[in-house]
Amino acid sequence: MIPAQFDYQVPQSLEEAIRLLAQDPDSIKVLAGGHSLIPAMKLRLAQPQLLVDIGRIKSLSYIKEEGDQILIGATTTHYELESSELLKSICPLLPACAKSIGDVQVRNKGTIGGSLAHSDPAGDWPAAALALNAEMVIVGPGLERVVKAADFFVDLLTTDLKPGEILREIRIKKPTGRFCHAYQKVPHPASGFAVVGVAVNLVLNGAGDCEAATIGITGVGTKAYRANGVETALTGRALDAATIEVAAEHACDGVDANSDLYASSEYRCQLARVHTRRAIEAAVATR
Amino acid sequence: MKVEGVQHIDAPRAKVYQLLVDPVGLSRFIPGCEQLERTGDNTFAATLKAGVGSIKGTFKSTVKLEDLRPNEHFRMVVDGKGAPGFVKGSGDLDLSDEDVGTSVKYSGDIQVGGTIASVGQRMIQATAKMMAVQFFTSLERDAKPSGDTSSAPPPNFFRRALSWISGWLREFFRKR
Amino acid sequence: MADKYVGRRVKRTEDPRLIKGLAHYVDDIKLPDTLHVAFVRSIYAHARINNVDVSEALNVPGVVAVYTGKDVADKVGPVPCASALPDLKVPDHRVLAKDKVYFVGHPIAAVVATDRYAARDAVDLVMVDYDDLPAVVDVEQAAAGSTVIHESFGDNIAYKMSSGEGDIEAALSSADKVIKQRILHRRLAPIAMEPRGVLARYYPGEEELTVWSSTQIPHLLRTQLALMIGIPENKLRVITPEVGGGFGSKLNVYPEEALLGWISMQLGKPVKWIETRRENIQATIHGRGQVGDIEIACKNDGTLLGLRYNVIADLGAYHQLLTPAIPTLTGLMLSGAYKIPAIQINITACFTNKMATDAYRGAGRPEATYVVERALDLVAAELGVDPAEVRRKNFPAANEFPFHTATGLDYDSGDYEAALNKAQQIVDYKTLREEQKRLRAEGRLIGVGVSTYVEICALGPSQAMPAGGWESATVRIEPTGKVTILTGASPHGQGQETSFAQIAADELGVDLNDVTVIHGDTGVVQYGIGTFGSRATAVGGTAVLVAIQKLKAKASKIAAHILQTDATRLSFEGGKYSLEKAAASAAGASEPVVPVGEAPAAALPEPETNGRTSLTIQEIALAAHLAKELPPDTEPGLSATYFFEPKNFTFPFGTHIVVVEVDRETGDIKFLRYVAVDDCGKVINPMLVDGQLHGGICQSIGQAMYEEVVYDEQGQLVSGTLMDYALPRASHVPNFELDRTETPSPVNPLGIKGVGEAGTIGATPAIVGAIVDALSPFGVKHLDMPIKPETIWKAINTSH
Amino acid sequence: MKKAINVTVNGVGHNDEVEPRMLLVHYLRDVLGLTGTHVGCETSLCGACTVLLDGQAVKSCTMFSVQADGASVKTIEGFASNGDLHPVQEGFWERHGLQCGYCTPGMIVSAAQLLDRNANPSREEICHGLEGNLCRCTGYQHIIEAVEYAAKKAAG
Repeated sequence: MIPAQFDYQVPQSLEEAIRLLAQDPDSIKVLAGGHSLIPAMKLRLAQPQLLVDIGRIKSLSYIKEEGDQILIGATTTHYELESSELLKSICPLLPACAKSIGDVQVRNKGTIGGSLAHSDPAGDWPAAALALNAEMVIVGPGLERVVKAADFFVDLLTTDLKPGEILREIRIKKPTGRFCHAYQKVPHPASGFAVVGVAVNLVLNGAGDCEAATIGITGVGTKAYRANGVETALTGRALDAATIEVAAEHACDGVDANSDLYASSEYRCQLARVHTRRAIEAAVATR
Repeated sequence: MKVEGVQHIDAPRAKVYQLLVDPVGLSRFIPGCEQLERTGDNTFAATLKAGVGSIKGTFKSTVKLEDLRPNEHFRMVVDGKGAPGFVKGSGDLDLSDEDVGTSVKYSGDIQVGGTIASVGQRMIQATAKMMAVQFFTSLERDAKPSGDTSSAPPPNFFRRALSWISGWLREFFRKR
Repeated sequence: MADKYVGRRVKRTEDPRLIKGLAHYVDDIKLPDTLHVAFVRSIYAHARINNVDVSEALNVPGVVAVYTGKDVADKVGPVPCASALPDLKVPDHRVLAKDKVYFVGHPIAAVVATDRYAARDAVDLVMVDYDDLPAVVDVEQAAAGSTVIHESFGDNIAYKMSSGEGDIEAALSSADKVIKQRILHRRLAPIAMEPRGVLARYYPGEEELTVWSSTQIPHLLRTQLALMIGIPENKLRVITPEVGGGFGSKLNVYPEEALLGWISMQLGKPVKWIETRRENIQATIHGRGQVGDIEIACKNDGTLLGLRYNVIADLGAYHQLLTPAIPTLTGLMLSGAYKIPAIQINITACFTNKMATDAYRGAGRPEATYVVERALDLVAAELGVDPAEVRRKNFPAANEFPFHTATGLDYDSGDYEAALNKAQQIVDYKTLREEQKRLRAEGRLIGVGVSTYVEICALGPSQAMPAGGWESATVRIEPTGKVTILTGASPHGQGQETSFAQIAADELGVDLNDVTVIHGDTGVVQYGIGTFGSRATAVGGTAVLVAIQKLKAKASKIAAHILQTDATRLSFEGGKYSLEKAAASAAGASEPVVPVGEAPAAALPEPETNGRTSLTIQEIALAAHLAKELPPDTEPGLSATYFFEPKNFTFPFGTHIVVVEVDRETGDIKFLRYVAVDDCGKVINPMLVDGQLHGGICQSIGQAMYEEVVYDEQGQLVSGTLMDYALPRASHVPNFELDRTETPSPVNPLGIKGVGEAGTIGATPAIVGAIVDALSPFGVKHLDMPIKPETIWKAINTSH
Repeated sequence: MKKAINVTVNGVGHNDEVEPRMLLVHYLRDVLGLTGTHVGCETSLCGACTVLLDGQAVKSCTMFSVQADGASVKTIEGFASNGDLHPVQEGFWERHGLQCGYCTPGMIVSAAQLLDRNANPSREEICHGLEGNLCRCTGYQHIIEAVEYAAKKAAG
């Protein structure tokens, strides 16, 4: 309950944060909403020497449209995403995903950037980020780079962020044409983390057939992943029950599923298949 | 926790064996290994900075290699202790020739205690798997005849990625 | 005062302080110069301790002392076990481990520092050198015992015991059917929302020690701590401030309570320890923990002939206060709500390298009810009859009470069929079964579970209890007319500040707000037993009632004296003693009574009596304190104390009917109905009774579907936080439809039976029964709790 | 090492020097003596420590007090005004929404937030809004009824 000692700095700008971080990227941690880091610190599983609190950099919190993109600042809270009328109308997957995270208190304080950077294998955002082909805008000393979601999640609790870098923004191409979204989740009864979470983003043609499908799944493997097998099985097909069912069978293709006290790997895969099907059905039902 | 599997290494058996029982090699393969010193015949003292992401801990460990049958088999016994708890394990590694390269069959038991056991169960198995992959990736990188390192992950990736549960992971790999 | 308070939904008097955040739990009490304690605990399940090096820890700024097992071994006595079973093996349970540790969480050293931060930092710097030993985790392996935990005992068996009446062998051999089933009762963590906490303050001059502890048993704790620490009991005061839930976990005497008291005596300063949740899961008692095999014998028509239960109980590494007694309670209740001519329980109670099991809400009785109810379901399934009908067939009739069971109990009163009928009527049972059939045909998995439980409450007669089964009350009317009740019970959420005030207000004819109920302070309250075993209202409430009756006997004498009449000619109503009409007119008085409020409180006027025909109880109280007009040989003051010793337990009962739907793909369980008809005898406050039932049922849902303390093969506690140990949340529980029948208990004058544990006892078998019923198309007959979605998915997929 | 912070709690400004590692809940309880906010789990799951931070319900155990610098905090002690109970407090009393009372302050704060965002919630919405708060005593039914009572009361 009592973390080890650390020092605390509040940079006024992202540049200052990067400078602070550069002193010793290994023992300095960035603090945003703190809902991944502080629990680990309370258990002393994380003992950073210095916390750089970017939570007060106002310019890092926003949801806006720019050209054909939706831009989301890294310290935007889950609740801001959940309650955004703009997102509900142009990209409903984001509010749907946000709504299923943790609980009200967590959503009020936790941030999308913090969650993505932590890359918890059972976090919700990675699934949505993958399904929406989000791009991560990363800043480091003297550089800014953009990484696709598919390349961002590297392994268990491990992202492409290098020591000294900060996730600044999440960019999503605004869904256009006929599309439909759904996020379906099995929360762990105790922690609320996703035992399985499936984010579905479908683009339909004039006939209502699937033109493109991107599906992100979290909770199953050591990191969230794109369900390529499902996507392939849907693309170019009419979204009838049989097609969806067959496609969903591929939800765990090639994935070495996790096993814990709550769910074995076999059962996790079963949940992934069933909820992939249900998520697709739910998405289709919105159109 | 039982950990077992078979890993193909694209290198001759003798070389793989030699790398595996050599302290220099071990210190490179064991995720998070910062120091490995010989303290006796096939006995080593190691400092492991283990963790994943922001979750880290330092483990003071002993590593023993037992039942050595050159190019065929050895057993690794690891005992690590640190503030987050302890990691103990022992495992058998059996090497055999394949058409190309070597097959390493490993099978062991890992025991985790303390904080990591009481709070980390959700990720323990996943971490173990991750550590195993890292161990063999490093082994393969070193064992490969050519100096092709383009596919090897950057060193700080390893440092960061391998840490927390790497204590025990390493241990069981070593055991094999 | 027109309406009586008893029987009404009276709002709780304890609530204002709680809803405003102004109540004081242990950690809310701040004393100047308080030192803080943090514990070094074993990370091994079983290990030898070679050395504990505290030197680095002592260097942490702010650290005042570090105590190890060696430091306290001959200073603080062993943790007590109150269960006196024949041939019980009792390990020497020291407050800190010295040579060996026996479970993960076993305290090894106590760090004392000027603040919590330094104490916590120093814990990481205490170096314990261990040699780990093989851990005994599985209780059946413990019984077989290659590794012996307490070496001097030679094996891991703490005791063996058989009990029961009737010829079980004959029943089994003569039966048409004998059904067998293995049943697991997994370990549960009570998880009171407030973890344990202790604050101790010693005054060296006065040689007085005060211990504030989050406990259910302040007086029993005082006695035990006095013995452990070696301080005279009358120099030790235990105060139980607000307690944030107990559920049996605080019905105990823990090492930390004694150690904190002792440390305060060493350092002459207040010391505080507040348990973390991880410590709570590791080192506060667990509940349940039995592996049992049942054999039930019946005739083809469903008549029960006999029940045998062979059980191995997982006691953990040490006995806590009641550890060994819990399985014996299981044995007592194995007859359930049924006539079973022959019953036998064979208990083998074993040590394991785990935290002790002890009383968790229900304490041994939920296991019994679960066993019997599962057995009845198995009988119904085997015979192809409705589970409700098998139950009905074996009930004792309402006129057969007191009903003697083959476990040696005499059930006080009951009408089991009435409760079953009412519950069936509420769910419209017949239609429900038809609907189930119809939906099943459509492929939907609907299940209906029925449990007709009986439980043993109001613990209990002292003969049957380890440390007294009575309860005490003092009722005092102060000179200003305010009523003070001192109860030996120690409520911690049950609402007895309100329900006892209801009893008192009615009996004394005073306003509820003029009654204050005081509890949980051994410096103020006469010796009491405490709150557990659904006893506080039935036993403690009766003590209040009888104490009031005693007080009134005295008051009426004083009234008669002042009114210059005979006590037999006075009637008591609406808070005043009045001359009966004939007597009144004889005295020629017609003045109405002066309302109490008009007497100036500060001046303590002499009571006006001339020509009066009545006196309020408050006027009598004043007169009793002024002591100028007392009858001869009457003590001044107006108070009475009563220690109520019940003659028997009480036996509440009821029927729970649960309807669930199971998702065949995911194994998810959805509640469609939850109906409970409970009979807890006479009800003082229906709102509080409903609350107790809701909470108990919710905990049952936890047990049935979510909760399990899991130790791995090496004895590591891997469900160590609330991230993995799942408590039900708001969205996990259905809308509870409650109703009642009311069969008064003849055991106490209020007719109360008790309700604190009913929900936890009646609900699990109904929930499990419903789930199993839903899966019956797959041939599923039994599943062990917790029935998680995966359990169901596997059951469906292995039966094909 | 200590940092200066300025926090307004229940309308009163406070300036203090705190160690960065001091959690907001410990600041409220140990420094300001506002002990109505409780600690129940150490893993950010029970919600007993819930307070309003600039009007939003947060877990004060999952926040350092330095993070609250410049913010306005409302704790359970700030809910009743001039002796009048907040409608949610009243609901908890009327509907027996508490037993041991330990989870109650956090539960009341979360319920107030819930009604702030949704004046007329369904049972399901109430359950969703209370997902971050554990109660071991009540089985939740009376809590849900308490929130319904408060919603009705607030609607007049």
